[in-house]
Amino acid sequence: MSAVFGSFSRSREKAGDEGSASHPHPNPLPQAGEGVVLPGRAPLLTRTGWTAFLLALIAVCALAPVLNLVVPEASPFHLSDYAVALVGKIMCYAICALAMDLIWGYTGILSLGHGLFFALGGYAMGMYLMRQIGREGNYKSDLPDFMVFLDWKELPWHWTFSDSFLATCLFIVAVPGLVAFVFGYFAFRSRIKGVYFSIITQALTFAAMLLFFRNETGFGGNNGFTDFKRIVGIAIATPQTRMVLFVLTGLTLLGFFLFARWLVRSKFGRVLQAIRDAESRVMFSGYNPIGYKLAVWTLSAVMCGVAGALYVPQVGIINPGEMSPANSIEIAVWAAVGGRATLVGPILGAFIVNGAKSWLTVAAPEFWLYFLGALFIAVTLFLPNGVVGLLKKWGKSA
Amino acid sequence: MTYRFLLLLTLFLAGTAHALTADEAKAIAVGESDDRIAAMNKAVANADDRTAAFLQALVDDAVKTAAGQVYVVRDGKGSDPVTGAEVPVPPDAEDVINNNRMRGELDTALAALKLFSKDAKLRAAAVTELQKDTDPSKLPLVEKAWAAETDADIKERLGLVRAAVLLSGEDKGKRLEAARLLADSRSPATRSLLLQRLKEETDAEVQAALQSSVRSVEASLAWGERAAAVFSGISLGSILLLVALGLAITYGLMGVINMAHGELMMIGAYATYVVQGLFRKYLPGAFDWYLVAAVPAAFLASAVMGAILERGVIRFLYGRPLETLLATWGISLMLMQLVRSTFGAQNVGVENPGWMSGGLVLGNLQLPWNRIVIIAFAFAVLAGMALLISRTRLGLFVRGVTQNRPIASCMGVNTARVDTYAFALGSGIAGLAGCALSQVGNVGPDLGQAYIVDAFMVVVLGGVGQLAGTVYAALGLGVLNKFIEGWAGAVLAKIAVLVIIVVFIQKRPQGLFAVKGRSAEA
Amino acid sequence: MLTIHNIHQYYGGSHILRDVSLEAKLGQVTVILGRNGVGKTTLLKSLMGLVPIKSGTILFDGKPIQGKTPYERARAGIGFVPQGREIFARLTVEENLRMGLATKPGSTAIPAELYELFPVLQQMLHRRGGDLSGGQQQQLAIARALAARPKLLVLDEPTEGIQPSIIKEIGRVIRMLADRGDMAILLVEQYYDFAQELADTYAVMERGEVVAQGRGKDMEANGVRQLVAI
Amino acid sequence: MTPDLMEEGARRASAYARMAAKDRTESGGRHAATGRPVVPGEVDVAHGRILYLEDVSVSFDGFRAINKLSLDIAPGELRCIIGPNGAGKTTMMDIITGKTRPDAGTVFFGSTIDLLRYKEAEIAQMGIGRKFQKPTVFEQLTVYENLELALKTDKGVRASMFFQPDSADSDRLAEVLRTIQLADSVNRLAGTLSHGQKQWLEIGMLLMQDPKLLLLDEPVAGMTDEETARTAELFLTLKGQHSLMVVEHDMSFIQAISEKVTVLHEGSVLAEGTLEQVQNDERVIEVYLGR
Amino acid sequence: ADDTIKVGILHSLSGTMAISETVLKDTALMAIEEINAKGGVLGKKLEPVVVDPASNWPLFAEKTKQLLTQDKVAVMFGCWTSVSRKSVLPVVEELNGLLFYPVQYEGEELSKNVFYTGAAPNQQAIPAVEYLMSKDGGGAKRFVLLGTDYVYPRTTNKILRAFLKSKGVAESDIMEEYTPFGHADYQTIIAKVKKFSSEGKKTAVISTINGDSNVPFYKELGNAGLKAKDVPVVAFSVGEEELRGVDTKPLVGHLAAWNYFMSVKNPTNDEFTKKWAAYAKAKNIAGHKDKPLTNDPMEATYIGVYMWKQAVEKAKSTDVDKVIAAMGGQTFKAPSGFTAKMDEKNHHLHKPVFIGEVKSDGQFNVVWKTPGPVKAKPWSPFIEGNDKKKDEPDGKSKL
Ligand SMILES: Nc1ncnc2c1ncn2[C@@H]1O[C@H](COP(=O)(O)OP(=O)(O)OP(=O)(O)O)[C@@H](O)[C@H]1O
Ligand SMILES: Nc1ncnc2c1ncn2[C@@H]1O[C@H](COP(=O)(O)OP(=O)(O)OP(=O)(O)O)[C@@H](O)[C@H]1O
Ligand SMILES: NC(N)=O
Ligand SMILES: [Mg+2]
Ligand SMILES: [Mg+2]
Repeated sequence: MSAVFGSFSRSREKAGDEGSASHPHPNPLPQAGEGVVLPGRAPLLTRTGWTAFLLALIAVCALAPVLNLVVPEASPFHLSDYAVALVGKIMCYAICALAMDLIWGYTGILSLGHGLFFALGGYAMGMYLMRQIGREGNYKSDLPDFMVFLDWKELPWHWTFSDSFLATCLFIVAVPGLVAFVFGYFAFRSRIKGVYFSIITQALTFAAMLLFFRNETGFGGNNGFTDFKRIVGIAIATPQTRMVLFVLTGLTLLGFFLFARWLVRSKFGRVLQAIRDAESRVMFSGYNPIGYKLAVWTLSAVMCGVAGALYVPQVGIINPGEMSPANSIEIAVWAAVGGRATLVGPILGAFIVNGAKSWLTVAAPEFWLYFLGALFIAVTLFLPNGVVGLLKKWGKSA
Repeated sequence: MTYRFLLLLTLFLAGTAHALTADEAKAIAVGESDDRIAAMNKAVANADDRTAAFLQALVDDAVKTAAGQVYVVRDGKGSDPVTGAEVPVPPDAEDVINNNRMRGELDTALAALKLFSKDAKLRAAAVTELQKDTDPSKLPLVEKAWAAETDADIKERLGLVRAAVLLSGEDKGKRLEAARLLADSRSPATRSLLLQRLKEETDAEVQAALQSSVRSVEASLAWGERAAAVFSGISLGSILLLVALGLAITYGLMGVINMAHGELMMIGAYATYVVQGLFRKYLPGAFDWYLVAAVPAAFLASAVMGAILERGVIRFLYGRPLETLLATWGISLMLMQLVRSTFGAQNVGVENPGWMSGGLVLGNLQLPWNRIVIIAFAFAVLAGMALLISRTRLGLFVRGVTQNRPIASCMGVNTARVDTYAFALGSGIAGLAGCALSQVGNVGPDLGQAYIVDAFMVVVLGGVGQLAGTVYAALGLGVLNKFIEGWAGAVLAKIAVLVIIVVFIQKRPQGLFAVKGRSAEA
Repeated sequence: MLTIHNIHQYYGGSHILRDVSLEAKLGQVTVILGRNGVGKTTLLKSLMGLVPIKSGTILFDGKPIQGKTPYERARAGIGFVPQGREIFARLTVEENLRMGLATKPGSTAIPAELYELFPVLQQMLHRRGGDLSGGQQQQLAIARALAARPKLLVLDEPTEGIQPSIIKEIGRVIRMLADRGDMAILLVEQYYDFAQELADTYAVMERGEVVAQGRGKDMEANGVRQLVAI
Repeated sequence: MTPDLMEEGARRASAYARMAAKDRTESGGRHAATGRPVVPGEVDVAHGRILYLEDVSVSFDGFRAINKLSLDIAPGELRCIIGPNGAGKTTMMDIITGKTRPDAGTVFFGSTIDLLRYKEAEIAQMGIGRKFQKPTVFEQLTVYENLELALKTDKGVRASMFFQPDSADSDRLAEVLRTIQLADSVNRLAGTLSHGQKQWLEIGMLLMQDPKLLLLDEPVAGMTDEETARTAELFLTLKGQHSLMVVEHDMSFIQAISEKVTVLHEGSVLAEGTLEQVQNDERVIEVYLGR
Repeated sequence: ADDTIKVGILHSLSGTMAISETVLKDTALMAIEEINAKGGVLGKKLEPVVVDPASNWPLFAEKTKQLLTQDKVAVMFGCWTSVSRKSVLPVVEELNGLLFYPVQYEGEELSKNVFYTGAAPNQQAIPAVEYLMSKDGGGAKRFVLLGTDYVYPRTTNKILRAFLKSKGVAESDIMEEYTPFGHADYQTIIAKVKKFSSEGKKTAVISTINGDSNVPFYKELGNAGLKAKDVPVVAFSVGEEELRGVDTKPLVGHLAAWNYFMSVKNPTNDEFTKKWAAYAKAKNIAGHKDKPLTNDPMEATYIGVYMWKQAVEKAKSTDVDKVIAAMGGQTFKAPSGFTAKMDEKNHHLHKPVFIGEVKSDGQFNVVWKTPGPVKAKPWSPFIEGNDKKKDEPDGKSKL
């Protein structure tokens, strides 16, 4: 037998010889790419996409204000204040879900700490709103009430610029952004990945929650901030102010959506997805993933911060509960329900989950958790690509 | 107090006794505390066995009154405290209520009565009781008992009590002797006593003796405190370990981001509760041993639930770990609500069996039995699990299947079954953790939520899939947490630990026990 | 031993295997050749039950197995060396071999002859599979499949990434196993000379179809080399 | 001082001496005198070497995978590396591309760039491309997107946000697509390609990167003889403008492309020369080719 | 429909607070059922609208808005934690709703739209500490203020500190410790308490530990051998329901201060506990059907529902302003055995204070009580500047 194999490798080498000699490659190497159809650039939105976008824009900027403020309450077309508040709140959540989609859906980094950024934005806004109360609090003092009854004599240093709306706007972006940037820089530089990253984001938000719970930290302890009266000098609890906030939130959501859409269909977006699939290959292709991750991570945090800032004046309270690990997990849940890496999906997910929650806590206060739990299980089992996956499937078969 | 002891003294020195009267019993049982105490002291001065029995009944909350009559009620049967004869108790009889002060007085009185008991245990208990009080009026009593004592250990402790009393005496020699004697004490009370005396002491020689005794007492106390801190760290660590072990399988090995892990623990805890209820109802005599049955029951209950979850949901999600997060989150919500609707939203009570109550006393160190048992239990579970995973075929298959499911099945492994077993095992261990937790904390629908974050932290910090890492992480976090808590308080300690985790992962991005090399990427 | 009848297989919408029929006999080496992406691996995966087939039958030892799970097929006596090695990266070499023994009772020892065939495995018995070099992993994958002494050995490009001297060794082993007469061998191979050397029968696939079949001896004559090259 | 420490000290001292000596021989102490400005990121091949490894060692848990390996490659050269399984070929590539840090030794790209000081991405940016032994492509991206990502451009964050392929880029993409025969699969997800197709795609990505030095780990594994030949052809056309280091076990392929072959064994060079020389080397036959 | 009056019930039925709040929902439902059985209010049946704010504070605000604007409830009974109340407050005030809040709290708040039927600090904390300092209470000289780190304990302890100071207790005789929410490991804290108590005079612990942490705290306390005789613990958030989860034998003698105990003996309470037991059985309320327990917030809820009914009948309308005006001075024979009275001005109840010692069956022995109901001081005199505060909410309508 060995004789057979003894000749074997030689015969192969010979074959190689012959291969290149007797068959001068039947498929000569093409010299140029003529005849190859390259895919064109995908548009920012498809035609139906633009239509839907415009409809949403009209709904937010024209329809909702008119139905709420102009149409009389008795009319069946009247949009109740309650509905405005609810949708406004959910739109804030939707921004978070969108932010989560960028970092999780596209980049594959599951953050269990986005609640922190949301809360930081919220607190920045909350501090401003507290200062806007002025002397109308319980104690008629310049200081926020909670400081008075905890015996604080003056504002702590970190409240310095809280009375300026401009500074507040800056903080809303800068504080979550900076925290995310610093945290992300070290984490990504140390090549912390996957669940290790998820867990430290969770630890971060958990630690922040405990910190904010402490009265000494100077953020009102577990009660947080409530009882806001004014924003930029205008009374906050009027339908008009609420509608303005609603429209602002809607525009922010739509704006962020367009921006995210532009981002993910750029090469930047594809690098993100490549990082998600094979980070080391990305490095060997000459990209430094740290910059990319850091950029999208910080952006995502800023989006959450803005969402938080819009949320606080609408719901009227910010407290450390927003930093609880469960809240951050929920953001991921919205994204997953809607369908990751689709942008529309997470927004939809936020609406479905929170809408269901609002409805079920009234319709079935003792059983709603069964429904919600079952929804999550059903989505994972039957809709691996989320609700959007299902819609796409229908779209295709239709 | 002085007054009472003088009375007691006369009693013991004179050795006369006379029987309890109905009026006395009534005076002791009803009225304002001051009057009751006075009445009791009078009765004790002439105490006989009936008096002692009556006082004991008062301590045990077994006395009722109705229409000026006093009854001792034990096991539903009433008796007359004076005669001991059985008498019917009127239905409108009210409990005699003793407040803390009353109870304290009763205990001291009983202790004094017991100091001369024939039962060494009773005498020992009496000495312990007396140690708390260093009234000079006790001296003759203590001295008499000390002289009569035959048991060496009790004698020594009585000696300390005696010394404590002598310390504030007139006689310099005795004070000196007492100060020296007390150096051997390991009780914090002694330290404050010595310090107190030091403030008042004028004699230089005694002062020196006192100082050296204080140092020696403080040294042994400090040892106890340090040991207590280490113990509490290990104890917290053992709980973290138990909580994380099951997750080390379902998540660490199988890759299921099991948000329902906490609820599986909760099921184990409720199983323990149910077993406890069954024992109380059907085997009250063996109640102390209900845990022996509860451990397997908790394991099984959670394991079965785990198996159902695996068969019904998880198995469709292998290879999609992030989806398991969503599904198990849903499961967790449903399980919590399920428990709320079956057992109620409030906590349920799980008692420590008798042998797990109280603690092991070593000087000023008291190590609670329930914690000692849990530490041992955690390590037993760890050992069992480690053996199973690394030494058995099932363990091998679990590891193989979780790494490469299709190929494992091509090797002839029934992957579906192995998956179910593995998930059930992890869930069962969660159940065991729940059973253990029921002995130290709440059993309620939220039980799991309180631990889920910690469980993930431990598993991840140790390095996913690394059992040894899980152990080190759990114990490390436990000790670290308790160490920091000692000087920074519980809130800052918790924050600090979380921050340390964040920083630590920077240094070890794959956890404590990272898989290194190529296999990590494969 | 193995008879595949008219199987069809799809990935989503794309038709990958079209009406493939094939036979592998005891004591014979059946070689499947074909260019990249024609469906060779898919065929083997269908055979192992790793991907579902749409229609057709697979008879093993006379019994249909197309409805069975992969592990049942393994228990029936099929050993599989997958393309790309697919060893258990975080199990040690020894544990990888034990996984290969999953169909046997727990006490079965790892056959010593495996170490004779692949001495490097013995040297690295306690190293993690994933740390081995590519070629070492390939050797491990073959040894793992042989551990349980299957009746049908299925190999997907076993020479990929292996040094020439060991390729020869593998060739020898395959021949020897076939010649022992108690094993059928199904070999997918791109390495033409190696395939030709070993083939008792051959089949050439193209676009999911078997386009040529014959006896190994006739391969050269039937112009199989050119067939594969087009 | 323990003996261990003393040994370590001695080793370091000698390593330092060697470094210093090497500095002298490398440029003859003439850095300044030559007046060649050192352009950061620019590969200096004036000394006739594009890649230079000296005395590189690395061990894993005590196992020496690379053992005092020294090797150099000239610009435009096509070097074949062969050697038994486990000889350390892949590990060597890991070291060059920054994936593995060696325990000792020096690795230079050109004569000025100390590769050990750079990270993977930077090394790739400088112009070292790599094909892995196990084909790795971005499975969730299409074939086209895979190639576009690899395209040689500014790979910074901002640049990629605003990146638009120009016509030259498109031509290049089309050309490579045809070269790798995936022109009709542009929109397929890379994850659905067969093993061999992935190999090709990965080679295509390397071509897009247009690196100065290509490291190819078993590029023809899983290819038919015909495709092997085509690959050989391709490599031969690359040779000259590019330097290539090819690891293969397929001797016919080596034969088709090789001028100089290096045989690695147990982490260091066993033999070097033309294929013929190497093939007739007894030791090579013994450990690698077999009889 | 017009023939019913809608009543909102705003208690968490899920999430962390469900443990405490669920039973308040049932208590309110029981009271409503009783009222309906006797013909309702103003000839109309009460229609409860139950929602689940799920222990989520913003959700409390949302649900409140929904109850007030969508369901148009006449009144709401709800909230437990102060933060939930604070979250609801602006909404109730804006929409001029009516909320009955049944839990003891830190005070420092008055709203015209809220009636507080739980205790203010002077109706619970201060009397408890006074008792501890009394001879019967053990004559405590040193105090450990132990709480969960949030506003209620912090504020209460601040008030207590001021109070203790006013009684001549030195700073060095006060130790203050806080634990995070859900803290479950009290080993270190108990060791500290032990040490502190061994350093001198008679020590007592004043616990404002939040519900969840109490079981681990008491279990540790029992096992560490700290007996009530040596170091008594008086708690403000531990009632019958919290002790359900503990083996109380080692805890005998530890104290709690409330305005109601299940064990108080009087005909009203007998009836109340019997009704609750029957209701729990009839409605199959998990836990309570086998072991019915009542506690202080349940009593406060019960009082609240009935007082609102009386006020509505007095006002002959469910109009919020009219009902608010009619509430002042309402009285109700409460299960505590005393007649609770709604203060004419400050929206808090006049309630008796009881100090109870834990019994081995998880009930409390009342060892001390005030001679009669005590008026609430929502603005604690121990907080600076409060002496100038009006004992009446702002903007109360002049109806
Ligand atoms: N998971 C999948 N989804 C969709 N298409 C697939 C998938 N896996 C393989 N294919 C396609 O099926 C065809 C056959 O693939 P297969 O892997 O069987 O080829 P092969 O003959 O083994 O090729 P090679 O020699 O390269 O290994 C290829 O065109 C491949 O792109
Ligand atoms: N992380 C690691 N841990 C332990 N051993 C390792 C590690 N990485 C590589 N090795 C060992 O180092 C040696 C060299 O491996 P390497 O992959 O470089 O070999 P190779 O020459 O590429 O082999 P092949 O031709 O089979 O691909 C092998 O023996 C391998 O087992
Ligand atoms: N009001 C309370 N107990 O939070
Ligand atoms: Mg294949
Ligand atoms: Mg290799």
